[in-house]
Amino acid sequence: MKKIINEPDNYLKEMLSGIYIAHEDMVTCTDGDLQCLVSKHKKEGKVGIATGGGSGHLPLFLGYVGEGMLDGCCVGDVFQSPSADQMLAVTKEIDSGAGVLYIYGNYNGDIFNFDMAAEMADMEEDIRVETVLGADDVASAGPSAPGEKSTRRGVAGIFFVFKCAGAAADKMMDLDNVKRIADKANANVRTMGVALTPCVVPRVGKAGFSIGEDEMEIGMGIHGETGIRRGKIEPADQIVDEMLGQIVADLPYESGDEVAVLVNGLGATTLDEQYIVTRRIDKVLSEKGISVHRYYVGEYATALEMAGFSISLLKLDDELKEMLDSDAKTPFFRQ
Amino acid sequence: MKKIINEPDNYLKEMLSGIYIAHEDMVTCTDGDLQCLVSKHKKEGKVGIATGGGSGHLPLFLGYVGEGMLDGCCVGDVFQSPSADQMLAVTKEIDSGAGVLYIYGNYNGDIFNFDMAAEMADMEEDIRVETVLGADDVASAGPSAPGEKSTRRGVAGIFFVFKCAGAAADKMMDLDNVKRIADKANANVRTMGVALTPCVVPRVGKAGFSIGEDEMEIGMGIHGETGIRRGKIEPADQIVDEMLGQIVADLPYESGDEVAVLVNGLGATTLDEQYIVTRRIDKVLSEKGISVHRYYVGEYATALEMAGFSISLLKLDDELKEMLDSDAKTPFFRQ
Amino acid sequence: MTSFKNAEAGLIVDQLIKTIQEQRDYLSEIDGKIGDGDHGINMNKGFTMCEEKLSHMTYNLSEAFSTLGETLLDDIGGSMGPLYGMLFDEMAMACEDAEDIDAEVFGEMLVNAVEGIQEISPAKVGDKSMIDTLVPAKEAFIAAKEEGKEFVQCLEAMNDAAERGWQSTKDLVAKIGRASRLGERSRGVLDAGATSCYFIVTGIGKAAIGLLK
Amino acid sequence: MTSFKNAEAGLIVDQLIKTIQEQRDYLSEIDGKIGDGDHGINMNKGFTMCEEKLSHMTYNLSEAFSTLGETLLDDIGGSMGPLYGMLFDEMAMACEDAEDIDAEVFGEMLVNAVEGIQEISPAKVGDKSMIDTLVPAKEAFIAAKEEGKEFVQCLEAMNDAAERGWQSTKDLVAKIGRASRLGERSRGVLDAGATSCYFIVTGIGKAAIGLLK
Ligand SMILES: Nc1ncnc2c1ncn2[C@@H]1O[C@H](COP(=O)(O)OP(=O)(O)O)[C@@H](O)[C@H]1O
Ligand SMILES: Nc1ncnc2c1ncn2[C@@H]1O[C@H](COP(=O)(O)OP(=O)(O)O)[C@@H](O)[C@H]1O
Ligand SMILES: [Mg+2]
Ligand SMILES: [Mg+2]
Ligand SMILES: [Mg+2]
Ligand SMILES: [Mg+2]
Repeated sequence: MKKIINEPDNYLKEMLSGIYIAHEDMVTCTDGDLQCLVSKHKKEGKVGIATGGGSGHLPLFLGYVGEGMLDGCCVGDVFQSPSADQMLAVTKEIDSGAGVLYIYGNYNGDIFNFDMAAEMADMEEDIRVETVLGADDVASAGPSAPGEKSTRRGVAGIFFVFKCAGAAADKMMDLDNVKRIADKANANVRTMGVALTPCVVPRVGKAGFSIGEDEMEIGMGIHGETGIRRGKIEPADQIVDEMLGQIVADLPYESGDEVAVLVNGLGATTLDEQYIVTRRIDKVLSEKGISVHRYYVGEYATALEMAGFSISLLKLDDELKEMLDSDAKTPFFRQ
Repeated sequence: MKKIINEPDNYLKEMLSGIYIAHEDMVTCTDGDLQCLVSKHKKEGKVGIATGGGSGHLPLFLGYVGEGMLDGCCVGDVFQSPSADQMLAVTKEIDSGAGVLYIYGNYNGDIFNFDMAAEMADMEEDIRVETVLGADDVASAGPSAPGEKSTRRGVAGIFFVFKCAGAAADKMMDLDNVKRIADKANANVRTMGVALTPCVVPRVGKAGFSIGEDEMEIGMGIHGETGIRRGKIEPADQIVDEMLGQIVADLPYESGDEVAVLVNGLGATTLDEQYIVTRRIDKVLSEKGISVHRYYVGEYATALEMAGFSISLLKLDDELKEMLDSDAKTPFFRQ
Repeated sequence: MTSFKNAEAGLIVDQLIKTIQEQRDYLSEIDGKIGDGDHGINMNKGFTMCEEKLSHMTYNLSEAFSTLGETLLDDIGGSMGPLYGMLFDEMAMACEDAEDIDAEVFGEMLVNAVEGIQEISPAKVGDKSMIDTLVPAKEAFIAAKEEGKEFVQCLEAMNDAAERGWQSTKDLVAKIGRASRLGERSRGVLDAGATSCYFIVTGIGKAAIGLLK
Repeated sequence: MTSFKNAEAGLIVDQLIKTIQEQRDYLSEIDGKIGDGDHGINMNKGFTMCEEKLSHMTYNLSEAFSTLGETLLDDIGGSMGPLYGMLFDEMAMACEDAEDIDAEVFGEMLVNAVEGIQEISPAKVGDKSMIDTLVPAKEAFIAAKEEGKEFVQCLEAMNDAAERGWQSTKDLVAKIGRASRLGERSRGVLDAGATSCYFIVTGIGKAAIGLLK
């Protein structure tokens, strides 16, 4: 394990301390628990938006707490859900009477804990909580039947859900409408990733799997979950074509559609490469008659120091476009 | 070489194309040459600020072209200076009568080419050009004697020089004053880095050196230049103490000083680790009686996919503080 | 004996904590094969936090289970926090009013534990999870009790079933949790949660038998 | 013969381009030992761009040198662009008015080339750079000429000195360029720029000798 760390047991606390030091104008913790992060800018009467999940994905999730996006976030140890109690503490802190929306990725542990938190918020605190589960990873499972719960994992595309719901709440919409917009963004976002190297969870100390020196794995999840295909590494354009082909076919995104694109680095992949990828995406989409309203390129949801990237597409209508384009100011994202 | 690229020969052009696509609202190229990037927001009568150097350091340098920072930038192939002609083209494009300031790192090839460009700008185009050479890397050489040219390399600390000079130009100061402020920032910034892994230049295709699985190299440059000490990897706090000790002693930064701190990831090092480092820096500086006005944490000047980080300190006075705090809006940096 | 005193049975949890601490590396090793290698770390963290809390208390069995369940639920997170948290919480509640714990009370503790877990997790027997240990263990206990076996024998039946259930996970393909991403590749190794559940169930069982003898 | 025709000597540059293309991998390999491994790639890129430009032209030696110099200066960047750009630019200017190139003209070409480079680079003989090849080569040529040697002999002296200068870099510690960061560790291998400069100087020398014979 080649990392700039101290005792792995102190990793989470030390990392969080650094965040509060560097961004003390924007975020603070609640309940005396570093893992419970809330925005310093509380807007009375606004719907609160909370997220949470395991650490190891910065700037996801902590980095999006601030004006125009999220109000609170609860993180667990690396790749490990925080507890229901912690999520409840955040929920209580960010509620100002208009209720709270949970937006988080579709993972077992998170669901167990946040469902419990939502129940306690409702029963013990009289706070109405609604939930939207990010499940954008096309590679993780087939599409769900109508009315069925999705079994897909939530990955980088959740950024778009945060952004749109955050804007809606910031415009003082009520909980039903904020949820409606989050649901709409969620229903229109699709992602696929590719990984070139594994990553090491500090408390484990070694990689849980390996990828050959000349190999890549298309569809790998942001905790190293198995993808859909492992093979020899290919030229960037070919990789993009395969990933984008599956993404576009899934919703499907069609000629005449307008989209936002997120090119997301997983950790060790350079911005240079991400722009090389962006160039190809632009070409492919324009050939398909899909126009791009906005590009986001950079690290938005990482998997520790994994090399690789993901592509997310969000299909836009006028409402989503307005939400996406509105201002936001968080430790990691300014627009 | 494990990278998401196509033909290494097309690396630069493809990467640049992606940048223009993703940030078409902010930047464009001049002279029909993708390597000559200029801001779309030209402010009449403002001193122009240009930088340049080899690629492979994103967001340095391209990413800082925009409002309140730089006006133009010229990049060469990875780790390779662009040509004098290209720098001249950028110079002509960004000059609006008030002259142009070059701010770039203290490297042979860049100096050769940009000095020539400055000469041509003066002789052929009647544009006054002044130059400030970033030379903040404490590990690269001893301090220069008064009046002597520094032989230190320029690394991440140049971000502070860009920021302060950019703000000065944006406030419509004249070339002498913009240069004075750039010089002042430059004189008050010090950096040191540490690397854990090498990086691969695409056109070379393999790492030029290796670092053992349990080793680090303190003081390595952002092109892999040899550092001051190679040894077993140590706990984060110990690494920070060594680096910060040398930085603080060099200027020196003293009790009662106010500074800005830049914690810069070199490419593959997670934000988590950078925050762990931030936490320690904060502790050490506060013990020394040095107060921190602002932290910047993230990737500001990378060395492709190298793992490691650098620490930069900028000593502030009221003027520099005003410059540092003013707004900026570029593809990679918003404040 | 046909029952043991709730007041004297807090040591069951003491022994459980020691067992998990001893098995930490083994549990992580098993999780490392088809999961992410942290199961022992997660379990050890929760149980050790509970140990610390108990060190400031005097406690009977229901209080100890309650402390353990709350610690796992409130402080650990992950999937295991809620699942095992629920298990111990339910076991605590099912015996909190009992001065003596007999086969009847113990049976109820097991039934409620399984129900509690199934309330939050959709995992079924055969999905390759802790459920593959827990459910057969509960059923074996209840069946033995209904056949009129003695408490000790019921516990022995439970322990045997737990072991068989645990071992059965080796040949299963994971349908739940991280390992389910591996599909066919998850076959051939034991499940980490089923393993910890084996240590927990049989740990309780053996300690209870000790108290009954 | 004591001179060759400028008009007929464009092929010197043709041969130079081929030599650099052939030596590409060798130059990168040498640069890889104490530099960043791209010297052959950089040189090949510049010379091949020049080849492409020349393919649309007819050219004498001064025009060919001028095209090569401009290409390196304008399009290549790096340290080598300006340094070799200056070298060829100065050589071009020193012979552009000469119909015949004799030892006098050629000597001036060398002198101006060295001066041009020294205007932009502080490198001295012994610093482990292209200068260690170029300066002794120039001096040997001038010395031979002043001793009254024939043009061909002067060129042979130049070539010999270039080779000795090149080889001398092996035992030097780099004081300039990337390799200077290595200090003592830069000793023991040849310098990449000195190597390309050897191929360039002797390439010109041999081709000129060919024209004179
Ligand atoms: N939905 C579930 N229901 C029951 N058990 C589960 C479920 N999800 C996971 N498990 C159990 O959890 C175990 C892994 O636990 P652990 O490693 O602590 O958590 P994680 O998978 O988050 O790293 C698996 O071996 C499995 O037995
Ligand atoms: N200031 C200088 N003066 C003369 N030659 C130099 C100077 N700096 C570098 N060189 C030469 O450049 C060579 C390396 O060239 P190259 O690899 O193309 O450029 P870079 O060092 O930028 O990768 C060195 O071997 C050395 O001979
Ligand atoms: Mg885990
Ligand atoms: Mg180079
Ligand atoms: Mg696990
Ligand atoms: Mg080189």
